[in-house]
Amino acid sequence: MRFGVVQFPGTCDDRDALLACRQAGEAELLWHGDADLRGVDAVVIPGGFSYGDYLRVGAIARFSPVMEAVTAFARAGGPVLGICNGFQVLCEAGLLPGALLPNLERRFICRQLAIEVVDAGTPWTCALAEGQVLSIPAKHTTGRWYAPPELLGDVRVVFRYARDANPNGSTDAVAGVASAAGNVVGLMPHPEHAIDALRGSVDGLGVFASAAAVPAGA
Amino acid sequence: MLPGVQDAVALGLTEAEYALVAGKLGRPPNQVELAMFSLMWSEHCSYKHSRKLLRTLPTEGPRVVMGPGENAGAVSVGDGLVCVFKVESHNHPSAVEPFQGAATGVGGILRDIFALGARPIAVLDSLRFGEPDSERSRYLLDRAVAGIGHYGNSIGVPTVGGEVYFEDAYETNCLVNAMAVGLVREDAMIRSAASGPGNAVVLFGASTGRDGIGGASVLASAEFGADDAAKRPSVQVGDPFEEKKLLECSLELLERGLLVALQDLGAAGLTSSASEMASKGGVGIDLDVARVPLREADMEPFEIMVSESQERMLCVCAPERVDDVLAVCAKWEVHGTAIGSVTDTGRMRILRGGEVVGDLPVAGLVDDCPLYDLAPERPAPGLYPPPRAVLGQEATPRDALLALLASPNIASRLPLFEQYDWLVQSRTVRRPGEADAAVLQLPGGGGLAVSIDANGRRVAADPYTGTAAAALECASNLACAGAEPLGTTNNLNFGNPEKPHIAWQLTEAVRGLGDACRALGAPIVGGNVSLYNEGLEGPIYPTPVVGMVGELPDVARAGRLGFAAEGDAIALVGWRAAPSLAASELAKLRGEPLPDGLEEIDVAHVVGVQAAIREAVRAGALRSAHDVAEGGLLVAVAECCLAGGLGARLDLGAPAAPATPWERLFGEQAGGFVVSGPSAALTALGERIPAELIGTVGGDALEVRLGGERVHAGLAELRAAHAALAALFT
Amino acid sequence: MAEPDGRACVRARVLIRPKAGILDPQGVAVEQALPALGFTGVSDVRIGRLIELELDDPAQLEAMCERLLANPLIEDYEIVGR
Amino acid sequence: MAEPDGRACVRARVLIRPKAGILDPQGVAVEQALPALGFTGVSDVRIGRLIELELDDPAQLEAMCERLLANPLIEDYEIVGR
Ligand SMILES: Nc1ncnc2c1ncn2[C@@H]1O[C@H](COP(=O)(O)OP(=O)(O)O)[C@@H](O)[C@H]1O
Ligand SMILES: [Mg+2]
Repeated sequence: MRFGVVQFPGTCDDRDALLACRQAGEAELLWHGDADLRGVDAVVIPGGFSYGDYLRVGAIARFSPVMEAVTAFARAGGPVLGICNGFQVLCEAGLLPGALLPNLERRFICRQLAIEVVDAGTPWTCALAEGQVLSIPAKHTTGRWYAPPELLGDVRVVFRYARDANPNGSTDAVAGVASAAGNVVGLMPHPEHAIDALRGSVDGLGVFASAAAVPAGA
Repeated sequence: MLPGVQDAVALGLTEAEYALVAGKLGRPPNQVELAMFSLMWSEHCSYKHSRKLLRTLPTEGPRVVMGPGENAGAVSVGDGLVCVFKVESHNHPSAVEPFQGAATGVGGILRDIFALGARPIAVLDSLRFGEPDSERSRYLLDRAVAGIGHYGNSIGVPTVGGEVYFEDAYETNCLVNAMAVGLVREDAMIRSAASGPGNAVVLFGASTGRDGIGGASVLASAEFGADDAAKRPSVQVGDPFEEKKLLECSLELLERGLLVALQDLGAAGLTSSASEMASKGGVGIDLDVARVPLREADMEPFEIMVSESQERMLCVCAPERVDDVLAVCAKWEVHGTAIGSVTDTGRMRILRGGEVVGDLPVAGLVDDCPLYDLAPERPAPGLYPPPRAVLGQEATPRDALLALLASPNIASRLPLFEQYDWLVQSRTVRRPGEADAAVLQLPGGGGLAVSIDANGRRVAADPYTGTAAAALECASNLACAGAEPLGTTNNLNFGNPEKPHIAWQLTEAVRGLGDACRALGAPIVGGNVSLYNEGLEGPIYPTPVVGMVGELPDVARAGRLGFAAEGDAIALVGWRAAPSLAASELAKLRGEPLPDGLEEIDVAHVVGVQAAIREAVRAGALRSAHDVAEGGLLVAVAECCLAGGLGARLDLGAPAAPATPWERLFGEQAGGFVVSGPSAALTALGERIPAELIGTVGGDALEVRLGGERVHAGLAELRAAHAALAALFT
Repeated sequence: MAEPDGRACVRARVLIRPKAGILDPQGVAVEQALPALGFTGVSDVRIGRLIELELDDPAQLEAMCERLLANPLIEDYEIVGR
Repeated sequence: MAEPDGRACVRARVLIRPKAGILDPQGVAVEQALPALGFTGVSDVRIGRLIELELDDPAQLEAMCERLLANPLIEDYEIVGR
């Protein structure tokens, strides 16, 4: 299993994502200016502040050459995971439904949270159990997931904040969603920061192990 | 037209200094030269009132890789790795525009770290505001914290620790200090000394605008008063995205071996960075301001030379490497421009195209500013008005406990730290609130512990002892995490040193800092000085902020402060005598005036206690360790309860005369610790250092007996009191 | 305004605001802060973005707004001349 | 527009932009990114804020801008009717 971790100018959690992917397989960085995914089996778009998030979170990064390749890869069924800023980029790119709005508290929050697995049918959750509660940190200013009411019914929710844990006012406590086909998943909390008991939690490992458990090309 | 002596005075030079400048040039300086001299000879750049004192500090030790003099200090952490760290202030810019002031403070200290080739791995902040019942203080707090978070979070460096105090003495002059820590392989470090005549000087990063023109001399050397509107600089706006690219670009330039020297642009911009590079290398530099990319087209050469636009770096490389350097810049979408070259003239020559607009001797500019002796004089007591009483004489110990936990200087810092990303880069083993020091994982399985501290009220009461106490407290924090100090950085935030009583505070503080660091074996490898911190009501509390870095061999055994297991024994260790209420947090809540002098600390004893605690933590013998600080024993125990989510039952016997119950419960003194664990382990600790078994972990309340006194408070009550700062951020 | 090479160059202004029905916590916060400063009778505060730029081909602007400057799911935009 | 109680109620718009000479990191980043995204011929991008509100007493607006809506150290504001 070979993961590719996308690096934009302003990406911050790229090395962290590499570390996490390497718990489950091999991993390498993919440069934003390269339209070539170098044959990786799965793509992770990590957290950070691509292009400073200056225009609107994820808005600029989604036009980069690598995103053209990611889009084609996703349309062909390849597993793509967007974490935090990566989630925002995938929403902007139209690969995931909805958009991320500023937290209701209008502040950056960095907090260890409980999130519940709602859909174990995606390549990023298939090694987890529905109803399982994970302890995973979240850190963001713009994490309030929103979709217009008329779209909401069709959205595949993958993760929800556990009761009282919604840090940002996200609609229906949604923490992560998938594309209709399920292969593209985005979430605000950071599973790559929950991979070592020394640093607080190992509950994020299952996300990367899930992708590794899917046979390549499936 | 040539500027005259009155222009020099307006720029902050004295008439005598102006005459010296003219002497060095052999003619009166022109505008560019005067602007450059006035900045380089400002307090901020020349340390003219503090340099002599700083020379008394201990700076050497077996682990020191780089002492003061470079952009940051460095100590070896084993395996060929070096930890680079420094603290710096951005007080005056933060008082003007707290969000941008604090943000650019973080940006500035981070550049000092990667200027040495180190990847920044942590930020800590040290903040001082007026009491939070002042609307302005709340505004400054809210915006400064947001600014620190904005910069640190966006650039991907975790903010893992810090401290904040609220005192009236900071009402009109807040303090915003930031410390940064970096990591680099020793053989990959780079210095700032320019060398090799003919080599190219390349400026890269943001374009140059009229930011902070005159800032270094006018801002840093003028007392901050009601007429600040007239002195208003053009505010520097931080751009963490640009700095993130600059950081990655700088590190890649080094990794590829393209650079001879690297230097950040901080205060005094191109003037100080270029001339200091030249001075360190014993060379000259020619710079062409016409090649500097400008944000505003019509800038004068002198403006370009003194601009403090953020997010810029200067490097020296071989002429045949310029294209490679610019290619790396292009990859990171950073603007790079060759703007000059290294010469063997020993002079800084400023050109605009073909025209020489300034020509000055590097040595005169950088090294020859006159240094001044201080005229210290111990002030009469009563320099600072007593704090406002908020706790009446009728208060019970229980009232006092809850009031102390809710006191802004003690209440939980979570509402601040939640706004900081403390986990990016995957090294954070002890996050804020989990242990007394933050702990970061090193590649070999060891760890780095970092702490920053200073209680200005104690320093105001006794600059020597208060400053020594700050250094000792940093080391105590490290000990609780299981770490041994390796090196120290400091930021001396003081008032106007030309006033004898401020000179005395500064002199005494530096003496206390030096003595404590010598005893700790934690040499001072860098720091910063921020003087003239005075508001309308007088000087700030003298505030020497101390930052310390330590190491622990096994990060898996890093200590925690929270009680961990029902039934564990609790011991109070370290103290040989009863603690005192003098200058304590309780005394402050009671509105008591500051005492004139504090009881002397037996530093050697405290250092021995720290060693015993450290070894016990490293051996895994303790389940928690926490140093007793503001609020004394009872507050320390309550903090252990809250951090661990467990109650405690204490039986403190009867207060030993002459100590009163109040001193026993809330007195403060350096070198005291609350530890928990199996009682055998605590008894064993007691064979080395004073230790007193005082109770047991368990239940959902803190229950205390002390002679006839009883204190009972449920965890929920304690937690509610401790959450007092949350209300400041709504 | 004409550029040296003769191309027209237009300064344009785009106003971007949160779509109706989307909660704007910043607007709410401003609205709540006003009374304490003595400003009463203010309601329905909405905070958006102002983008000003110069461009060679004003015909591009609409597409830029649709594709980049605004996210149609959550934002409305308005192009204002100058 | 008239409120039910008969008071006039005005919708106003405030444009807030970084002062001339002050760094506008957002504008710079967007401008630099545009060509790579296929948007050419764009320059001098400045990004500010748009505040829209309803208020009883439009005479208050100026003071509101000075004290709360804009940061006079780094921003200019412009009140636009509608
Ligand atoms: N209080 C202090 N203690 C020890 N060293 C200090 C202190 N203040 C300044 N220094 C040292 O003096 C040198 C110049 O500091 P500074 O001008 O702040 O550097 P920079 O411009 O790189 O920020 C640095 O090496 C710094 O570490
Ligand atoms: Mg420096």
